[in-house]
This record gives sequence, C-alpha cells and structure tokens, in this order.
Amino acid sequence: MVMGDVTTGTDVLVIGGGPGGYVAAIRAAQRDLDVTLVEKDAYGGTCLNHGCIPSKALIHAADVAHEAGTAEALGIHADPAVDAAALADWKDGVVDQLTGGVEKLCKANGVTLIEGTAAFSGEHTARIAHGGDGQGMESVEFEHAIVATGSRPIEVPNFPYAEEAVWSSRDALGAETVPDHLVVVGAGYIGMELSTTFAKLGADVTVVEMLDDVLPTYEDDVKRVVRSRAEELGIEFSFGEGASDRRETADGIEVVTETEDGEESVYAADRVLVAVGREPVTDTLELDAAGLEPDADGFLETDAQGRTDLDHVFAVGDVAGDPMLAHAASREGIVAAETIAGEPAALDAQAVPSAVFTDPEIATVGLTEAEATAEGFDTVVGEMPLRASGRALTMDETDGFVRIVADEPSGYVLGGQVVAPEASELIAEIGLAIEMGATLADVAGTIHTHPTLSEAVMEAAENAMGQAIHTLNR
Amino acid sequence: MVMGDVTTGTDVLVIGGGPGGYVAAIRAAQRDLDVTLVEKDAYGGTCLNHGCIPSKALIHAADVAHEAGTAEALGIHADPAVDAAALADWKDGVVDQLTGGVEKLCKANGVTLIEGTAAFSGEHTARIAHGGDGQGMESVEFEHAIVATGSRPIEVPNFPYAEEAVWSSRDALGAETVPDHLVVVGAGYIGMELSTTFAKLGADVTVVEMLDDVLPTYEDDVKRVVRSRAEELGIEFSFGEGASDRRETADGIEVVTETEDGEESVYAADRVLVAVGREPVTDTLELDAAGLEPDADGFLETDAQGRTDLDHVFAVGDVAGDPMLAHAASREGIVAAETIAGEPAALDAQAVPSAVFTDPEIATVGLTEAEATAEGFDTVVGEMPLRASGRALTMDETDGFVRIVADEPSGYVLGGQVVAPEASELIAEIGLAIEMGATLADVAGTIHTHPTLSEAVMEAAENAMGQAIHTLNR
Amino acid sequence: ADTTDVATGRVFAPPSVRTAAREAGVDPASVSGSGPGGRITAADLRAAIDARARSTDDDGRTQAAPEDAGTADRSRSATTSGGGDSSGTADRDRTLAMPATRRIARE
Ligand SMILES: Cc1cc2nc3c(=O)[nH]c(=O)nc-3n(C[C@H](O)[C@H](O)[C@H](O)COP(=O)(O)OP(=O)(O)OC[C@H]3O[C@@H](n4cnc5c(N)ncnc54)[C@H](O)[C@@H]3O)c2cc1C
Ligand SMILES: Cc1cc2nc3c(=O)[nH]c(=O)nc-3n(C[C@H](O)[C@H](O)[C@H](O)COP(=O)(O)OP(=O)(O)OC[C@H]3O[C@@H](n4cnc5c(N)ncnc54)[C@H](O)[C@@H]3O)c2cc1C
Repeated sequence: MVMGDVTTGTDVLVIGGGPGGYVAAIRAAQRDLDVTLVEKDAYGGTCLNHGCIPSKALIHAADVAHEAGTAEALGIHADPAVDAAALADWKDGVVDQLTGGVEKLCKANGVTLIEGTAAFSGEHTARIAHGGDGQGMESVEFEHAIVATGSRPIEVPNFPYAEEAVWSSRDALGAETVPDHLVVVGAGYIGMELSTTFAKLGADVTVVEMLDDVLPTYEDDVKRVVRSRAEELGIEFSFGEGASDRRETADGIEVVTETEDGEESVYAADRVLVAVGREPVTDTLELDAAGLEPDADGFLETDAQGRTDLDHVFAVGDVAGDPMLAHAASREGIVAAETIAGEPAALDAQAVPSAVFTDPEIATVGLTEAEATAEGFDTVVGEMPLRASGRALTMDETDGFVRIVADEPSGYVLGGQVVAPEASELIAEIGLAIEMGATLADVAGTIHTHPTLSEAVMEAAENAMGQAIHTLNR
Repeated sequence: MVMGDVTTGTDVLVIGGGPGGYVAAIRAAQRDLDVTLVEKDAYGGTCLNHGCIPSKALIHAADVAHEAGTAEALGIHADPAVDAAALADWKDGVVDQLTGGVEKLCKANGVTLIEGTAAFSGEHTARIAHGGDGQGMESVEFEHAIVATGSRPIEVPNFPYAEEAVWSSRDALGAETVPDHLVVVGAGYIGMELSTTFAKLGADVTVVEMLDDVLPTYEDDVKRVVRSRAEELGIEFSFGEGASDRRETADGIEVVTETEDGEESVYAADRVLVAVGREPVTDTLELDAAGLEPDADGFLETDAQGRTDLDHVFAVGDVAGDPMLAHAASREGIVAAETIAGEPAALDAQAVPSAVFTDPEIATVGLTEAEATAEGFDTVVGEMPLRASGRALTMDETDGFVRIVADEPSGYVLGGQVVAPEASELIAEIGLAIEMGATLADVAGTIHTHPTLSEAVMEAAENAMGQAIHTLNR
Repeated sequence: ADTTDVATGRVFAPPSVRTAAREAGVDPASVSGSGPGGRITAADLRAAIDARARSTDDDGRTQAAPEDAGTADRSRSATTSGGGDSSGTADRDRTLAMPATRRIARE
C-alpha cells in the first residue's frame, strides 16, 4: 500500500471516459447506482478528442471550402483560403465544448469523476494513480466494474509515431498546417476520410494500401463511387503495396513500400499518416490482478450483456472488439449499465449502422445482398441511383445510390447500402425499418418529403417491388 | 365538332403532368391500363418547372456561396461572387434534366403523351386543344379521368404579375439578376424560402406580412429559430401590414402597405415578390360539361380514393386541396391509379411530412403536442437541442432542435418537429416510426450512427422517456 | 392484448397491414393487436382473417389469405454476420421483433 492511500466504495466503477464509458456511467447513475468514472486523459475518449468529432469538424470545413471553390458550374466564383491554424482552433473549441459537456452531464447525473489511471488490484478493487508519480494513489472497492479503455492506433515497423514526420490519426487531427505532400498508409475508413480532408485542404495526397482497393469491407459498387471521387480530387492510389521503410531527407521523408513480390517504390512526402487499424488498450489495467485475460488480439471477450469471464466485470466499446464504433460502444455501455441495474437488457439490435464520411458519404446497416443470400434469405434488392433524384440534382451531387435489401416474399427489410451526400443521416430510416421488422411495402407506403434524398429510400423499396416511379424497374 | 377532330379512346385520361398527374399516369400504366396524359405546358408541372426543384437549386447555390463567405470562424476566407445568369443557366439545366426524365419515364412505362389543353366535353369525353388556336383539336373518350391541373399563385389587387416589377414565385425563380432591394409580400413557406435565398445572394430583403409572425402554421419555438436566423441574414420584417398599393418610381417601385388601422408605410424596391398563397386551376377544364362543380374555393372535393362526385373521375394534387405539396400529390396520384386498377388503395397515411427549406430547415410530420392533446392522447414530448449534438457542433450549426411527440403510456410516436440542417431528411425516420406504430422505446432502441444529426431523434425519444444521455431530463 | 390502449381509439398498424386489411375487407379497428400497446401486426391480421373464415361466412366475401398478411411468420433463426466479433453479439437470433417487443419478451 502506498502512503496516503484512501479506499472508497462504489456500486459501479467505470474505467475510461469515452463513448462507451461515460454513457455507461450516466445510465448507471440514472438507475440510482453509485457510480465512479475514472479517466486518465480527457473526457469523451478517442471519439470526442481524437476521433469522430475533430475529424468531422475538419471534414465539414474542408467541404465548405472545397465546395465553394468548385462551384463554377453554379455560377459561384470563389477562391477560398484556409487558415489551418484558425481551423485547428475552431475544431479545438468544438472538442472543448463537447468534452466539457460530457463532464457536466456526468456530474449532473451524479457520477463521481476521478482523474487518473485505474488498474485492478483484486477481483473487487482497483487502484487509481493520479497525475503525479505514485502520489495520490487511491483504492476503490467496487461491486461491478465496466472496462471501457478503448483502443489506440496500431504502429507499423519503421514508422514510430514519436517521429515528427510520422502521423497517427490523432497527430493528423491535431495538425496546425496542411502538408504539401502527404502519404497515407492504409485505405480503411480513417485513411480515406483523412485523405479526402487533406486533399480538399490543398495537400497532394498519395494513398498506399496493401490490398487491391479502398475500404475492404464494402461492396465493389460502393467502393467505386468513393474511389473515383477521390481520384477526381487528385488523390493517387498505390494498391498492393505495404509501407516497409522510412528515410529522412533534407526537406521531409521518403516512404518506401514493397509489393508482395518484393518490388520497392519510394514516395517523397512532408508527412506520412499511418492508418492501418486500431488495437485494444488493456496493458495499463493489470487485468490479471482481477483474474481476467484478454484474447489473443488483446480484446476482452464478452457475452450479450457485455460481461467478461467475471460476472461482475463488464467490458464495452473498442476494448471489447468489433464493431469498433462510437455508437456501438455507447449501446454496449447502456446495456452493461442496465444489466447491472437488474434490467433485462441485451445487445440484441438487429443491425449496427456504420458510416464513412468520405465524399460522398457511405452508410450501411444490416445485411448486404450477398450476406442475406448466404444467410438463407430469398434476397430481393431495390436501388435508386442518385442521378434520378431531384434533390441530388439540385445539390449538384449525383454520384451514388440507395440500395435496400429485403427478403422475398415476406418483404422484410434486411439491410441497406447508401452512397450519397448525407448517407450517414439517410441510413437512420433503414435502421429503424430493420429493427421494426418493416417490409418494403411499409417503407414504400410511408410518404416521404419532396424533394429530399430520403425519397430515394422509398423509391429503392418500390424498385425492389418492381414498381418504382422514377427509375426503370428490372 | 371542330374540323379534323379525331376521337381516341383510353382507359385513363390524366389531365396535367405535375407530380400528381405524371405519377398517377406511370402507376396506372404499370398496372397495365391504357393511359393518356395531357399536359399543356411542361412535364413535371409547377413542382419541377417553377416550384420545388428550381427553388431548391437556388437555395443550394445560395447556401454554398453564403456558407463559404461566412466561415471565418472556421479559418475559411472567401469572398464568393455569384454570376446570377450562370446560376440561372445551371438551374435551368437541372430542371431540363428532370422534366426530360419525366417524359422518358412516362414513355418507358407506355403512357401516351399529348401536348395540349384538355377540357371536359361530357361525362366520358374530353377535348384537347393543341398549341395553335382551335387547330388540331382532338377528342378523347375515357373510362376514368384523373384531374391533376394543380394550382397557380394568387394575385393581390394592384400587384398584377404582368408588370415587370411584380414577381410571382415563378418570376423570382426565373430571374437572371439579383435585385438590390426586394420586397416580399407574405411570410409563408414560399416567401420565407425565397427571402432567405435572395438575401444570401446579396439582395436587401424586406418581408411584409399581414399576420404577426412568419410561417403561420408552425409552433412558436419553430418560428423563432427561423425568424432570428433570417434577421441575422439582414432580412427585415414588417408584421401586421398588407400590401395595398404600388407606385412606379424612376428607379423601381414603391410598395405601399396598410395596417388594420389604416396606417400606411412605403417600401422602395426594385422588385416585389408576391407570395400570398396558391389557388386551384379548374377554369380551363369546363367541369360542368362533365357534371362536376368545384367547391367555394375552387377545389375539387374527393374521398379517400381521390374520387370526385363522379365515381370515374378522380382529382389529385393541389387541385384537390390541402396539403398542397408535391409528395402529397404523388401519393394521391398513386392511390387514384391503383383504385382504378381495382386495388384496395386508400389515402390512409397517418402522417404527411412537410418541409420548409429555410435556414435552418424545418420539417414536421404527424401531430404537434397541442394537436395530440386535443385529439385525446396523453401526450409526452421529448426534445434534443442541437447545441447538445456533436454533429451539429462540427457543422457549426447549433440553432434548432428535434422534438418527438408520443402517447403515454403506450409510447406510440405521434409526431415530430425538427428545426435543423437536413431537417427535411431527418423527418423521414420519424415518419416511418409513425406509420409503423413504433414506440419511443423502439426509436430509442435503434442504434443510430455517431456522429449524426439523426442521433438527436433517438435522444429526443430517450428524453421523452426521461433517460436521455446528452440532455438533462425534465 | 387489447385492440388498443390508446385513448383516442386510433389504430396503430403498419402501412402493409392496413393495405392487407383493406384487401381482405377487415376493419383494422376490429383486429386484436398483439404488439406493445395493441399494435396490429401482420400475424394479428392473418389470425383475424382466419378466424373470420372459420366462422360462418356472412357475406360470401371470404378470400384467400391476402398476400401481405400471409407472409407474416416472424420466427426465423438466421444469424447476423459478425465476422471477427468478440463482443458476444455474433450468435444473436434474428427474431424480427421490434426493439420494445424484444425487451418485453426478455422481462
Ligand atoms: C480518426 C478517427 C475517426 C473516427 N470516426 C468515427 C466515427 O465517425 N464514428 C464512429 O462511430 N467511430 C469513429 N471512430 C472510432 C471511435 O472513436 C471509437 O470507436 C470510440 O472512441 C470507442 O469508444 P470507447 O469508449 O470504447 O474508447 P475510447 O473512446 O478510446 O475511450 C477510452 C478512454 O479510456 C481512457 N483510459 C484508457 N485506459 C485507462 C485507464 N487504465 N484508466 C483510466 N482511463 C483509461 C482513455 O484515456 C480514453 O479516454 C473514429 C476513430 C478515429 C481514430
Ligand atoms: C416556389 C414553390 C416552391 C415549392 N416547393 C415545394 C417543396 O419544396 N416541396 C413540396 O412538396 N411542394 C412544393 N411546392 C408545391 C408543389 O409545387 C405543388 O404542391 C405541386 O406542384 C402540386 O402538383 P400537382 O401535380 O397537383 O400540380 P402542378 O405541379 O401544378 O401541375 C399541374 C399541371 O397541369 C397542367 N395543366 C393545368 N390545366 C391543364 C389543362 N386544362 N390541360 C392540360 N394540362 C393542364 C399545368 O400546366 C401543370 O403542368 C412549391 C411550390 C412553389 C410555387
């Protein structure tokens, strides 16, 4: 025991204040449990500080500038200049407002907040180290714990984030200048979002990707729209190459890549952004003190309530594995909190949506056509291309489509794939349709406002029923 | 009978090619009926040619320019110049593409298109006058007719649209220049959309409105957001005044207004846009030849299938009365067509959404709190202000809210009011919820993508249940 | 469940159920809803139609089960695809019950 150690007791100890942890803490407190939330760094976690929020703020700003600068067809002539430092300030302000809000919401709901790093010291105890070294340690005895320690960017050999020229997504989002030449390693969603953003802000961007296309988990026609738009923005792609080495040069670095056959290429850059995936954070936790062990990849395995191998210890969010998304983390947090409160909660959502904030946006929910067929459904698919949408034409944004996947003959909506401006918003309706067990006829029978992009959801449903008005039916 | 008269027969004669008529024609043809569509002017009707579409195109362009010009807080410096003639060209191109599409879709579905003005000549016959005077008349014998002749802007005494300085909404949408000073008479949705557009394009705009606020059919807190944003754009409002007279001056006109007490004011302007409402178009139809009579306001009354007093004559869209909206017209067209085809269709939608494309947008569907209570529901309401939305913050657009209205204790969603960017898209999910008989728990239990504005719909549902995470619960 | 728990007597049923009810000539308000708060599902409607067909046919308008209502069987047990999922969600049954219904079922 360290000097000055104090032991307090709590019903629920939440470790980590990201969208998994803070949401769990608030919901548990709303259920009248005594809740303690420990965060070592910043409330809101990766998402609010170094992920979802700053990335979307930069994407929005880049869009405003880019759109105005490329609207000559609309009679709009502008030559927007971006002050990257001022942009960074504004973005930081957005982040501060939200993280401040999270802190206030926690307090208003009666959550006890502790700043420090938590580690287990037994099955029902944890020790919290405050800022200083060893000083101000405290112990907490808990009935239940929720581990929500999140994830961090994976490092690639020879590309240590400690180097100034090597950026993690966090570094990229914190940048105060726009590099002239940016090499992005990895064409997953984070790589694609940030490539698009920096290209729009004026960087020359080259994307190096081991696989042979962008966004591995998406269907070909989805990828195609986003890849060609990225190419129109001047982004260059080198597929089938992995980043193998880095050389310092007088005015920047060189990124060396290698194909499977050992063929090398070299890309000069000011900065290289490595975005090859994220790994769970469990190393600070001393899991073994509680009797827990992560799986081979470092994740904590959980059941439908979020329980780990210990009935009273839950894990939510990125540390508990796929889908590593903020809204999944929050839902897991809610389910864990409600379970601890004795409610019949479960992770039984039919579908977790996911969005990529590229240009245009991608959003999907539920099953693709291939997945539905593989699961044994008699799949029927309906589509509405955006070029047939009045709203898309008035936005001068006609690349993309809305697709809806359903079962035949029941008509149950099973999934949707949307590539469109505001796809991230449009997917909400399809998500509700899936959860409600809505049929194509239900979606088609719901009056949609004209002129909107959401009409395309209705129209896709009609198309699946062979009776679309604004597209030819197959 | 006129010389050269030819008589053809058709199952369904559709009069008017707007969103009511062309949709009815296509759906009837999809049901294997022989369909003839007569349009005197331009396929797509008011909506595509002089309404929804050109207005939304101009609004989009004005937004792009305005947003870039007012994004200094984001570090974006631009001074966009708008070439109004080029903008008009682009907008006309959008309209042409869509109206051409309508024509193609009609043909592809097997609809016979006739250009001309149709008038009834009997219960089952109509005469169609082609372009020239009297020449090329033809007669059509029909089993069923669908009247979809739409509406036109109401004229105000002393403000004839024939005058160059007096604009109807159609004239405003056709303008090739932006007036320096624009007076808008009427603060309904068309007046508000166009005031906002022209203010963003650089005009000094004054709105004169007889009533004491904007947008009479909306709730106070909805109006407030839009009115204050309009005021921030420099739009000046004069409430409680009606336009009474017009005087020509050397460099434009003066609009004279009068209060209820007879007090006069004078506003100098280059143009005055009169947007005080729309009236049905039936005068060209010779309804009495068919044995039909419009109601006192000129509308054709219809039943749940869209039938007029004659079982075989239907009326859809603006000519059939409220709600005078394109998507209502289309749905009415579909129901009429399916009824004629012998299907059990009915206008039984629980809710017709409506949107106003101001800044921010407004969209509503179903019942307001007051309406629900008046209908006997035990109303419960949940809200999420946009300033608590991460996505809204990243868009620098935090004015507005999402409200959801439900019944207690059943939880059924009865309505929603959204004031937000993309409100017109967000309302789709609430519309589906209402149609499906979804409860607050269903909406709250559906995972919504982070960060999106649609999360605010979920959060409003949680707020109504007293368990919102991101807002304090009442 | 009651036909409806809602004071106003408004009938809560999805569009496809309303259409199927019209097709079968059934007044939705006469159908007993099994959903939360009495919401009428396609299965409820089918049951009402079956019941009507079994009772002596009053006006000779008995019809075959309407296409929409005849497909209402919601008990399927395919699984969601959760490749690489370690959060315990991979083997969930696709029950096709609404979120609120699933929760009530668990209680
Ligand atoms: C660039 C980028 C963009 C993204 N965009 C999106 C998006 O648009 N939408 C989306 O859904 N997801 C997005 N994500 C993913 C999203 O950020 C994560 O899924 C989400 O943050 C996971 O939440 P969490 O609560 O599990 O963990 P985190 O948000 O990572 O939070 C974990 C917290 O735990 C704290 N912590 C760790 N160990 C300890 C300890 N021992 N003691 C105390 N505190 C500790 C950390 O400091 C951290 O604050 C993005 C990620 C990145 C990197
Ligand atoms: C500026 C403006 C903006 C609008 N914005 C929106 C919006 O955003 N969303 C929305 O939902 N609604 C909007 N509306 C309303 C929308 O335009 C109408 O509700 C819609 O057009 C009604 O469709 P309709 O088919 O009934 O009639 P119309 O679109 O008016 O079409 C009627 C057609 O019939 C033809 N016709 C008339 N008489 C005859 C005859 N005797 N013989 C042959 N042809 C004939 C006309 O030429 C016309 O083409 C807007 C309207 C305006 C003016």
